[in-house]
Amino acid sequence: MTTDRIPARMHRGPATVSAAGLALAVGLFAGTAGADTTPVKIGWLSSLTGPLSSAAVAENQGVKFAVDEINKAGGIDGRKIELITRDTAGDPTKAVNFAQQLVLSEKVDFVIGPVNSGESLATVPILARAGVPNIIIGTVDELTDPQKYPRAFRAIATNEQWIGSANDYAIKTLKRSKVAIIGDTTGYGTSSAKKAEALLADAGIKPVYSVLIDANKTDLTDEMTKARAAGADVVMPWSAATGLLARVLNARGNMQWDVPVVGHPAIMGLPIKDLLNKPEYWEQTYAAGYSSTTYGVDGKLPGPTTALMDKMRPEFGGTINFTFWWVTLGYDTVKIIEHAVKTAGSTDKAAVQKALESTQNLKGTYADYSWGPKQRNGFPDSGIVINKANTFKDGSFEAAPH
Amino acid sequence: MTTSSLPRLGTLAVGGILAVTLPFWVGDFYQLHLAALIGVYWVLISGLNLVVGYTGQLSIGHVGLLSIGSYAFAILVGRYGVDPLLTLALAGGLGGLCGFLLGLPSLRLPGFYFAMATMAFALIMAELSLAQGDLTGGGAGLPVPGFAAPFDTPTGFYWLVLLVAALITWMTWNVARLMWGRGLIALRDSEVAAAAVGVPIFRLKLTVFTFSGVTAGIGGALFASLQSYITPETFVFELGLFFFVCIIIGGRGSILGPFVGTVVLTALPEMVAPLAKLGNFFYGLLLLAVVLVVPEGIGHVIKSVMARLQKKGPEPKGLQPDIGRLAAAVRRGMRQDIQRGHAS
Amino acid sequence: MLTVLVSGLAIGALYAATGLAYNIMFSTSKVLSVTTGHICMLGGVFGAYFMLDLGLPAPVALVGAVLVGAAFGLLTEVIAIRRVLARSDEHLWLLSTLALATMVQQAVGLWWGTEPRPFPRLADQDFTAGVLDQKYWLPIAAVVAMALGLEFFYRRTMYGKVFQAVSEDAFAARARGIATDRTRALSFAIAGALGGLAGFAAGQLTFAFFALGLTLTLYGFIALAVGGLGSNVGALVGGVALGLFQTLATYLFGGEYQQTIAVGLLMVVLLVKPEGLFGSKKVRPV
Amino acid sequence: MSTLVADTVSKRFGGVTALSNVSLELREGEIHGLIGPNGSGKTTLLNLLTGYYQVDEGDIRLDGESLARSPVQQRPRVGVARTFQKPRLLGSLSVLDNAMLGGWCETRAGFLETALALPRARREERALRDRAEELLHGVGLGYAIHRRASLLDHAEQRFLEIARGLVMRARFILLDEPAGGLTEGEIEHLASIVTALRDAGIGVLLVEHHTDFVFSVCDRVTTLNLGRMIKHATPAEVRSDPEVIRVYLGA
Repeated sequence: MTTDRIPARMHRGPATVSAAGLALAVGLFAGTAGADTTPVKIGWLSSLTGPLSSAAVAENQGVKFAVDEINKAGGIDGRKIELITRDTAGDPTKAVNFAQQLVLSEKVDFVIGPVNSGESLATVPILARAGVPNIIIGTVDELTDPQKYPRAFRAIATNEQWIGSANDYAIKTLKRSKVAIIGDTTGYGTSSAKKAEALLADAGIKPVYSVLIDANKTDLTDEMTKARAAGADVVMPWSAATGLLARVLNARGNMQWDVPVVGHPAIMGLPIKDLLNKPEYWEQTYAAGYSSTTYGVDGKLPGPTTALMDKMRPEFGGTINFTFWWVTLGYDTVKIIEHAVKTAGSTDKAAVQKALESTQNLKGTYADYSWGPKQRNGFPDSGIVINKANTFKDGSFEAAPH
Repeated sequence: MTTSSLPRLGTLAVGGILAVTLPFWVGDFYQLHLAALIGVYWVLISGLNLVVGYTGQLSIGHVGLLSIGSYAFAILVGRYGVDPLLTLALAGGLGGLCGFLLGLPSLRLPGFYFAMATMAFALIMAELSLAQGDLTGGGAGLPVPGFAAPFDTPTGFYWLVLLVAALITWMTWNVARLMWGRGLIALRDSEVAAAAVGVPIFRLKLTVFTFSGVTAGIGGALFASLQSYITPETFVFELGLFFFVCIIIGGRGSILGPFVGTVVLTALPEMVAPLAKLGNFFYGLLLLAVVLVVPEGIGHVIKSVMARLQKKGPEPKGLQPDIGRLAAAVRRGMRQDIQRGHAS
Repeated sequence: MLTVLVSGLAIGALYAATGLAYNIMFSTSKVLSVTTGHICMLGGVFGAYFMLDLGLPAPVALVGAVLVGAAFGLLTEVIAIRRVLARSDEHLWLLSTLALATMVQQAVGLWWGTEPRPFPRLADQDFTAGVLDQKYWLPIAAVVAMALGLEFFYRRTMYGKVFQAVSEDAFAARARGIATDRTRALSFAIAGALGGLAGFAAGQLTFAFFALGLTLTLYGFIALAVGGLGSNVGALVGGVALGLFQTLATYLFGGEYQQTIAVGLLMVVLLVKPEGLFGSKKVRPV
Repeated sequence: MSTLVADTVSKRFGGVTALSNVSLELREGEIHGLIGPNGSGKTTLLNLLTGYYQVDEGDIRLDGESLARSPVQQRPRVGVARTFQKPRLLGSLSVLDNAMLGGWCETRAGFLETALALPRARREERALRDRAEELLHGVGLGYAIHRRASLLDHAEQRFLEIARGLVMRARFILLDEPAGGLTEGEIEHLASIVTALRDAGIGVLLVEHHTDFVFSVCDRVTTLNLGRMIKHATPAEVRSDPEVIRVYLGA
């Protein structure tokens, strides 16, 4: 598992120049070939049912909205988008089947997803072999690699960015150093817990307690007791399992242990609220979130977020009771494709790769994206903000205290 | 188990030719991928069929053995650069060894106990593949290399799968039609009769279960290569249930039935989207319907319909012993018996 | 450490309750149903549904959960057992109950969702009660009540005696004019009702979670096999032993090898004492 | 001369004594009848001889060698076959397959040899098939060779079980109520079959209720009552024995 950090910002000059040159060349070529009116086919591997479907459902709303919006405005350079959605139900075997179907049968121009890292790990090599540009929305670090998967571009933050910011917050802002790490025994949980330990080690900190727990374990009082006995002054759970996260908070509350919890974004999700014994158990709970869905000191969300939210609000029936960043991410994936096709002037796969490789500071709703020839993770470090968990409002949060 | 008739051979030949030439007339590569997947599943299922369909041992946890073959292939080829074809054999050997070790304690247990033991085995394998992160990549999983030329293209890989599947099917067919098949069915239908003719019950069960471990290991290696990436989440318990359901629905004591079951159950959810959504509910419903309506499976229904069609004319009725023939046959047997000096 | 023991005891009580439900059904039918754990799961899920989604008071929800459990038990008997037992083929019931269990789990997953959902407080108690918390004591109390109730039922009531007669020799019982089919159906309904009760009582411990069924089917069976099939005392001892063993092992070695440890325990017991700790040799159908 | 012997055997189930000090000698080339009222221990004795039960006291010997502790599966290897009161056949297989199953102990081909259909496996299969077909024709089932065993009627099932025992090349064949449920004509066939077996040198034990049949074909008859032997002699002697008449034959 490589942990090399690739600088998030690239030098600007040469990339922009070459992009301009490329665009010119491609533009000339397109001009002579005549206007292409075939649809841009986008395959969307989504886990609309099964475990972790809540994120996929929200992302799906963003994706569909963006596609409709672009098609209503006349498409991309006059080409309509054809969205081909496949429900993988979170099963890697199904995801592989559908990925094969999308590239071999449907001959799509782009693939978005899959949603879960376990599925993405399986599909990314397949899509790479077929040479199809793939917008990655899984956080696991191994999903991107400019050599192995040159056409896989990540839109979401990496796991490392999440964990790194959470660690920074715990160590620098909260001034804690005795960390208890809790992971679950799923694939995601184990690798994240490992990663968290490695990153802490870089900062010179060895966790006082570290444990992997079955995601369905019914009671965590024992683990939390051990963490307290080990002298922990901050608990960092790295798991996407709602039940487990809720039990961490419940055990802490029931023990009346006054310790901050900093960890995975899922700990801020609304489903957690229902699982808590008492609402105040959500106090002192922080997680990695995004500046795009964080209220400023003026109580307002960033402009693009507000704009999208206003446009989409009728679709949600007024209230937004899920984390809104999933919607912005889904929306952005389509906008990234739009940008790539426009820049490349076609859906030619190599041209699209070039176009995305030379993308700098593409303004999005979820974040501003930059990729480079050796950089496949487009999400900027600055897009991460630590949020306060119990401030959920319209799918967004307040920043954690500094 | 009776002699194969001419039309049957004809059907087999046509089927074989269709299977071999599939890459040339199939609609697109996706369908070829599906065909390869069916073949890979069948490699495992045809071995499991001897355990479940013939011997009547209800193993619902073969996905654990599948995962062993998959990880062995991913680790040996991916990390140590062992030759893929050699690894295919090694994966089979390892699967067989694990099947043997699993069967040793559990095959002595009565039915429900055995089923639960195999289910627990599948869960334990999932747990170990997560916990042994240094070996298996833990939750992040492992990339799996493909085979070397000429098996490195979808078509080449399909032919490799076809070759392996045909070989294993032929082997299970031999086992089923010759003496071992009768012994296995005796274990399934009447242990008393089996004992009366001297069938060593436990040894047979263990041998066949070990063989199913070999096919599961080989199937696992092919499966991993087809998937190109494996994580513990690839080997969910439901997959083991799926293999099992294919056999039961296809029909116990038949090879064609489970094969049809595998083809239909793999392809159906791909073709009919609403079924995919229902997922396991659909498999459960099918299983329940089969158990309640045709417990011998769909293969059996086809067989009896065929038998009814083939039935010609009224058969002579009533026992007419031919004492001369009987005495001669018995005496001949006795003589051979003395010749071999009763060597037992 | 005390918390560890109490939580082990509580989860062990749920295993024991599942084991008891296995026993009740086994006594009249000689069937070990794969749906046993799913009965408890339904008790928890429907309890939460009645209280949170429909806003019913806790006692009504309890009755509702028990009724759902009983109905599901009866359904299992009618669909998956009755017709199958009429055939001589030995293990068809394993297939039919497995099919039913798969269907129920998937159906609940589709309807209720695959994420665990909360189960409301039943008694007014502060959450800081520690080891005295109701989430530990409710399942323990429920299983104790179940065991005592069953003991009373078998010893003191006419139906209980009928159950025992069928359990000992179904053929002879039928010859003496006992309606064995009705007795078997009743036993499945009772097992369902008690399983529903146990699932309801343990709701705060497990949350209302669709995948709980299969886990309980396995662990309840391990508890029963360790304790001895057919013995209620065995189910109780086996369940509590498994719960404590598992919690302690997790406490000492971490959760990575939880299932391996539980199954290891089962294998050791089966190798050393195949009939289980309290089982009688003739009950086990080898 | 080869013999299968039960030597003063006793068998108890719980507190009940099923057999007490019973002896029986079955010689090759004879038909030996075993009769007695229900519950007299006939089937128990047969189960002891064939290894389904283990003796509590006494011994089971074949040609002087003890078989008392050897398992059921060992009996076919030494040439002891049996049939069942309620025939135990494999309903899903053909009549031929059922008969061939009797040859299990004779085949030497292991699993891999069979799976790869190596010459020995195929040779054994052919030989066994020929032999089974001959014997099936011999017992009169030639017309039903490829029929599913589950479609056979009662008499056919009984004869198939005998054929299965013969495929085993049994030196001793123990028949548990073979005439039960047979018509007069079928019993005649049965009689001609067992006689032919005796003439071929096989020892036949007939556990039977059908006394006319027993007395007409047997060379010797043993009578049991309440787990004890009450008479052991030729059919004529047994038939006229007052004790046998009192407890079993009736006046």
